[in-house]
Amino acid sequence: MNFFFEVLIGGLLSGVMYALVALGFVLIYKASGVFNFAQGAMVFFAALTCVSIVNRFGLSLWFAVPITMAVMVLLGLAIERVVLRPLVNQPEITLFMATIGLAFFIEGLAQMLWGAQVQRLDLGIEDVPMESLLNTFNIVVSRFDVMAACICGVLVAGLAFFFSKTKIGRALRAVADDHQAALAVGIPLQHIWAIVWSVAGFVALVAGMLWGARNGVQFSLTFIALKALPVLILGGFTSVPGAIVGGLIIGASEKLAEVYIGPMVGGGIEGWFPYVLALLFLLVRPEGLFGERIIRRI
Amino acid sequence: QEQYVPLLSYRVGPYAAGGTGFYGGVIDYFNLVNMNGGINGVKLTWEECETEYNASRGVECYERLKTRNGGASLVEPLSTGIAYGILDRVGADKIPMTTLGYGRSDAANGKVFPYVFPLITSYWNQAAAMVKYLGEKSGGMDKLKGKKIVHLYHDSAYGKEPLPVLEEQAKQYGFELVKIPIAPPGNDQQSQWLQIRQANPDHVILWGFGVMNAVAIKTAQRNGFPREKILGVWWAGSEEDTTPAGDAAKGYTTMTFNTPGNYPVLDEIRNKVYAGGKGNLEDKTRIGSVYHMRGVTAAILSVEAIRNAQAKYGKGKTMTGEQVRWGLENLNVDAARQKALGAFDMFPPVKTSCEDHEGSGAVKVQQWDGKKWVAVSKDWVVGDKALTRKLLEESSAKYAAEKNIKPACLGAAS
Amino acid sequence: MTNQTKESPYLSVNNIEVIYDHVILVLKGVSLQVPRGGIVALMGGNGAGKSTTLKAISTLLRGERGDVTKGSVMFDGQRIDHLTPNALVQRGLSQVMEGRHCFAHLTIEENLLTGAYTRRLSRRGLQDALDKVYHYFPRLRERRGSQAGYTSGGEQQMCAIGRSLMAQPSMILLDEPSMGLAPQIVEEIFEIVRDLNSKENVSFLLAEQNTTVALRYADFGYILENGRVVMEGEAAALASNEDVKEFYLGVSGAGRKSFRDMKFYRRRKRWLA
Amino acid sequence: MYYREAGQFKTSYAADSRIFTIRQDRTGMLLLCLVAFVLVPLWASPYTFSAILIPFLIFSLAALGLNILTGYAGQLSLGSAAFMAVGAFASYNFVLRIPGIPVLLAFVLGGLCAALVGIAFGLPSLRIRGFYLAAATLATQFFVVWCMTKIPWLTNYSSSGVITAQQIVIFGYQFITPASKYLLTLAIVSAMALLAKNMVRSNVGRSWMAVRDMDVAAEVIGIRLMRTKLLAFAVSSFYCGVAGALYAYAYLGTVEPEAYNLDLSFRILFMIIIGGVGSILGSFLGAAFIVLLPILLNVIAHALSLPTSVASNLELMVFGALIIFFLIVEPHGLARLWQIAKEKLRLWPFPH
Amino acid sequence: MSAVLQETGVPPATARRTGEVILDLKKISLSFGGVKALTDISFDVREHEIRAIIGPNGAGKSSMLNVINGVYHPQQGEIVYRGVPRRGMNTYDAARSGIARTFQNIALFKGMTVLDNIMTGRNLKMKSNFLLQALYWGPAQREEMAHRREVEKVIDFLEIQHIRKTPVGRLPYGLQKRVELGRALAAQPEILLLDEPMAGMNVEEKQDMCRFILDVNDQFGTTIVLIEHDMGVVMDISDRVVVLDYGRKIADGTPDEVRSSQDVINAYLGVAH
Ligand SMILES: Nc1ncnc2c1ncn2[C@@H]1O[C@H](COP(=O)(O)OP(=O)(O)OP(=O)(O)O)[C@@H](O)[C@H]1O
Ligand SMILES: Nc1ncnc2c1ncn2[C@@H]1O[C@H](COP(=O)(O)OP(=O)(O)OP(=O)(O)O)[C@@H](O)[C@H]1O
Ligand SMILES: [Mg+2]
Ligand SMILES: [Mg+2]
Repeated sequence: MNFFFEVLIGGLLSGVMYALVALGFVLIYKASGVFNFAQGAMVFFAALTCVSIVNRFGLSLWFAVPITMAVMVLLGLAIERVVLRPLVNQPEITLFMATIGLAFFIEGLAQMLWGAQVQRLDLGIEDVPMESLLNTFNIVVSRFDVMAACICGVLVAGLAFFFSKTKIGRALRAVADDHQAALAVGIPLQHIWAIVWSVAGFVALVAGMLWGARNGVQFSLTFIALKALPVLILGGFTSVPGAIVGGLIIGASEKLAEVYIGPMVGGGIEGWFPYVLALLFLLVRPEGLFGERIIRRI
Repeated sequence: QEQYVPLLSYRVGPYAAGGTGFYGGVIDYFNLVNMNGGINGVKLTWEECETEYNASRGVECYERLKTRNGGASLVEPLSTGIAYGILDRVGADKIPMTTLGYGRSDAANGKVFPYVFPLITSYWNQAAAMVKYLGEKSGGMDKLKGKKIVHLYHDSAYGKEPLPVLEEQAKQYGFELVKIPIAPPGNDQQSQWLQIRQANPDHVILWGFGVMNAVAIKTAQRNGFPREKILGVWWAGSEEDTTPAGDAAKGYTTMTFNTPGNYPVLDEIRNKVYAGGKGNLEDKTRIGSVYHMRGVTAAILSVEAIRNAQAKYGKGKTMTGEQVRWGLENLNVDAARQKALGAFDMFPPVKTSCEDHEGSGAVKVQQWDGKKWVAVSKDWVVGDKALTRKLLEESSAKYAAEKNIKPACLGAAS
Repeated sequence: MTNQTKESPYLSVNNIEVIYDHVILVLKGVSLQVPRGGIVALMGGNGAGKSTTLKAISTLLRGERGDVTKGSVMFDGQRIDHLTPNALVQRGLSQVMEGRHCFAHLTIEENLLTGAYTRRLSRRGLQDALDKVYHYFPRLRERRGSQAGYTSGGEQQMCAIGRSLMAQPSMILLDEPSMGLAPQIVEEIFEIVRDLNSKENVSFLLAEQNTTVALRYADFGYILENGRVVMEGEAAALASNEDVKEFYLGVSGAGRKSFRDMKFYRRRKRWLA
Repeated sequence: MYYREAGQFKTSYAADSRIFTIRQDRTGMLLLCLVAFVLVPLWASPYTFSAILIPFLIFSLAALGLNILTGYAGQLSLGSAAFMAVGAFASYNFVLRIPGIPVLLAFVLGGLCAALVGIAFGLPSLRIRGFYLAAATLATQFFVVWCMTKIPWLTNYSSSGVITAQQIVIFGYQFITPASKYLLTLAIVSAMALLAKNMVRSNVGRSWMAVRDMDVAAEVIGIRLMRTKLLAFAVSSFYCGVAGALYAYAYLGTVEPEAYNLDLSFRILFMIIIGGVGSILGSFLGAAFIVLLPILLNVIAHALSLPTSVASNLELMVFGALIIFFLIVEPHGLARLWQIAKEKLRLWPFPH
Repeated sequence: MSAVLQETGVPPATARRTGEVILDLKKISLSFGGVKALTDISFDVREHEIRAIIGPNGAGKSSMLNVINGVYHPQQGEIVYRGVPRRGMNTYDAARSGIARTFQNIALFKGMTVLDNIMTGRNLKMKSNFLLQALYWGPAQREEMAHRREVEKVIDFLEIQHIRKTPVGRLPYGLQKRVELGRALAAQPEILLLDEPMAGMNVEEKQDMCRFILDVNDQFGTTIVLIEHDMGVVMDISDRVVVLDYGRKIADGTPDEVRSSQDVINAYLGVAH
């Protein structure tokens, strides 16, 4: 039983980490109806930039983070100007493809600027079991994970507030529905996109720092997007709370499945299990748990 | 006179860190040889092609580069996928391929794979050596009885490769083998390490690659699993694997086929190549790092093979692929030669033959002290070679049957 | 009207040419003017280029891979062809697009609220603006909580018009406002147009197929065929033109003909001939 | 001679329904076939065959398969590599376990196995749409590759999970040289491309497109969604399966399941989007773009003798930037660009 | 109220040949969540007649058509089609048994050419399987050609020969409507449901459209159910009219009867005609 809880808690905390990455996707999907393939690359870029500023110029993290944030904002502005603006009102798949091109570009840029080395990022939070829990319940829960979960919670709350309480939130949903009409009613698509990509850059930075501290800042940060996808489809592409709930469900069930079902079938099922789970969910609710219902009407 | 070597390198993508280090080492050593007057006056030339560690692009690079500059003398793709992709081609093109510490273990049988050279050691020998080391550490092979060893592996062809050896040895020595796969890329291993904590094994063999290694080390720490009990493979034993894990990696041990440390040849590279502005690494501190040293080792063995071939086919001449193949098959880099090269004990002595394209099978164990790798033992570890020999005979025979190959030694080039 | 045209027109389109997709030439030199406080109707058959003209003015063409390759558009004395649609809305030029284009996932009320995006309004002000629209379209108030995607065609049309009113524009480009609306509502919409025009001095450029109604409410009209203006004039003059009568009003010499009695062989319009 | 249809009258519907209605196009196609089947084998170097042409053809076939599913039937999929894997491993097992089976038959059977898997994984498409479906098809990708590594029978108990494709022998002729493998691949690919073209211009194709463009309306017309979508999945997977088999047999020779990883799926998706979604020609253009451009960039970078570490990253950036550039110039892909060029040519020298 | 109607002096449509009841709708009720789209509606459609459905926006007209061809399933009521009673249709069966339709918001297949769009209309009549089609040979090709011939007849009939090979997305609205009609006609239906086929057309185009509808009705004896907001059209060409308001039926009868019903005037027409 103890073990079960251990796995469950570990899974939930991992799920929060996935949700963090999924959030970046949600933002951009909400704002433009586009699945942003470059999100993983942005996570990598942000983390690498931050850590390289620390390592190369010997600045402290307190300086590096704002500088990186500024870089991410610049990146967001540039993406809006160069990529999105000329592609207003194009089919989703075109924009999707553009983000693929963007992913290549950002990956190349990051490594050209900062090199391909694997680097270490120390946030000063120790990644060790919490003593109190270990001693009293013999359950292992990492201090780092708890910390990460808190940060993630704050972020989600903030974003949820941002989207539900500001008029930008409503405008975003409008844009995602119909670019052309959004333009016609005077929604400044360009500003909105610049803002959203910058916020997505910020989320990428947070995700990059936390994941980077965990796994080292290296190219494979771009792959954590793969962990975020099932979270995304489960929670719904358009929902901030969906990302977190989806994350928790995926995280917990994936770990439980690996531990309890895995051994029966040869293990290593974590790669596909979340996807199959999400798929099953989708069969019941094709728009994810909290996604906007897809309107099909004639 | 020039001797041309195509370099199927990768400097972008997930494995870029390893690629830049390894091919940096190769190029650094080639430059050094050229600065010292080449191989009996024959200068080395090379051309690089970015493979991105992708089999299809690797094949294209191979095909593109193989006929350049009068023809390639040997290739080293440093990627199992690419190695498989060009396995048949190198035979047809008569260009020898070296695969240091990866690729098909059974390719050590030169009768079936005349053009493939898994020099120094292969996965099977590594696995056998790991068991040997763990046995010795426990105070004798008989002490392994009743012990529990977890094989925590990258869930792919790579991670499954050592299973026959491990299973065989588990039977032989009576230890329990627990197999836990990790779905690639292995970004998150919480559940596996909880399982390990639950099983409470005596040892964990970490058969990982890429990001999986650092994550494993960190997750072990976070679950309170002592890192001294973890033994990594050599693809889990570079600075790139330990640095990100920070303090969590202190005391972590892995296999390697280089003895960590400094060597005259590395100094020479620093003093001649880098001082002359021809160094290939952007970051000079990486000289002598694990991947760099592996690159230098691969380059030394290649150069020695060419030198060897020249001794037979004419000093100061450009060697053909066939001739280099002979050079590789009759390589003998013993301690004396290593000393002469300024690389004494940097890698185990290598002596190849038609039956044994591996030439050694010896490995070392190294430990991360928080800043650098240090050798745990003075001696090279060699596992149960009889067992691996048996396995490789079986496996290569099966391949030969599938491919309609009549096993035979090729002998000298005409 | 005539004295209004003397002063510089509020909106003027000067000889514009539009190409879609780099190859399809659609507008071949269209010029038109809308005086301040005027209601101008743009008429013409299917594919004449009415919607294209309106989109060229509101710079929404870019999103459809169309390009204005010649000519200029002036609004309130300034060139606007390089502005963004959002800047135009801020200057008071707003467009109701053909085919509704409501935000399907937003409720009717949210749709209306997005219409006020460019305005800085207090909660009260917003409510007043909403009430004004609901006053014009009571049906919308009833359906305010429904997602626009699930409302009927006519309701969506009202929503689209209401949405653009929320921006409190000084000039509205209306593309086929009557399409899909019940006759009663059509009449109401044009009353609203007249109302806004007279009370708030809003200018209108309407592309309209329902020529009968359009000419009744407009001051001035242009007839577009094949990407060219083929006829223009005071609304009254157009309404009494024989050709216009036959082809756009459906009345010929003998008065209105029943749709049932339309003959296969009848006179077809040949403006260009 | 101008490129023009003036003076070419069609006197029957059959003539009007031809693949190439304009005479110049037909001549062009004929010439292209002539070049591909006769001149290329005479002139090309082994490098061109085995490193460029063969993979180009194989990728074109896979892209064609995906294009049928995504471009014509509108079901976005990220699992094409998985279907390729099924095709390859199934063909391998057929050849291995049924002695004397003709290789071509094994390819077809391999394709059919892929089609079955495709149908199974296509079932969710009845309810799930768009990016949700795309993300869900990743399940296929991971699950199939996982199966390949987990079921030793599939790899004939090879310890590493690697299979070595058998020799291709047809009527006693051994396809060993790159040129012969090229011709075989070319023949298969052209035949299948022709079949695909026929499908998309007849009723099946129209049903696919109808479902893609507006499924509700398609239903009202009497098109059965389930059947149509599953057929698209089946046909598409069949194409991918055959491509996968060729990838193993005519190209790499020895493959591990990892060769059919997500990366490959993505590359095939890139091909159809760059080339043109919903265009047979686009599949070929896209494959050429994705296969050739990196090679070209690589060659250029090295010709400029840039420092290698910079060159590789620069290549990646230029590649990404070019993708974006092409999308901005023409969102409907290279095929559409080609079409516009032809339209302009038809009007030439008049601008409109 | 409408100027057009005031000018008319056209006699009402004379009673024409109509046959048995082919479609009988009994007490149909349909609601979406809280919205009652249809309440307890019954009416019938006779063979060969032109049956119009009118009513204010959001009255439930389109929903009615959706019920008839199985897009919506009514919560209550029964549909008797050709004597077979059923709870509701499904789209496939409806299409099979000869019900074709057009949509209010054009539902053409945007990426396909006009020809292909119309060809899809013949989908149900195609017999050869996909393998034969892939070979495009023998029976498959012959079948394809035979259907092509039928489709060309439709194209000729609708006079859209010149745009045969144009992708429908590029066509102006009015022509798209015509193509949509063509797609429905290609299926050679017994009942044709038309949802506002004349929205967004000018008089001349409406006249064309009326002629097409009447010709289909005359020549092929196709039964037509028509939704339209243009009263001139409805009154001229329909045999019987149903009037819906807020999901309820408020009148049913010949155009004349409906025109003079006070309920209808209040709810829809606004003014007596
Ligand atoms: N996105 C587009 N791409 C290509 N051609 C287009 C596009 N949009 C419109 N066209 C073409 O431009 C011409 C004019 O179209 P437009 O929509 O302006 O006509 P309209 O006068 O508004 O007609 P309607 O009354 O049917 O709305 C048409 O022939 C149409 O085919
Ligand atoms: N799928 C649906 N979900 C929710 N509500 C719906 C749906 N379909 C129709 N409705 C509602 O049912 C009512 C009737 O709609 P319907 O489209 O039938 O109206 P209509 O008579 O065709 O109006 P119009 O003339 O404006 O097209 C409307 O209020 C509409 O909002
Ligand atoms: Mg229009
Ligand atoms: Mg309706």
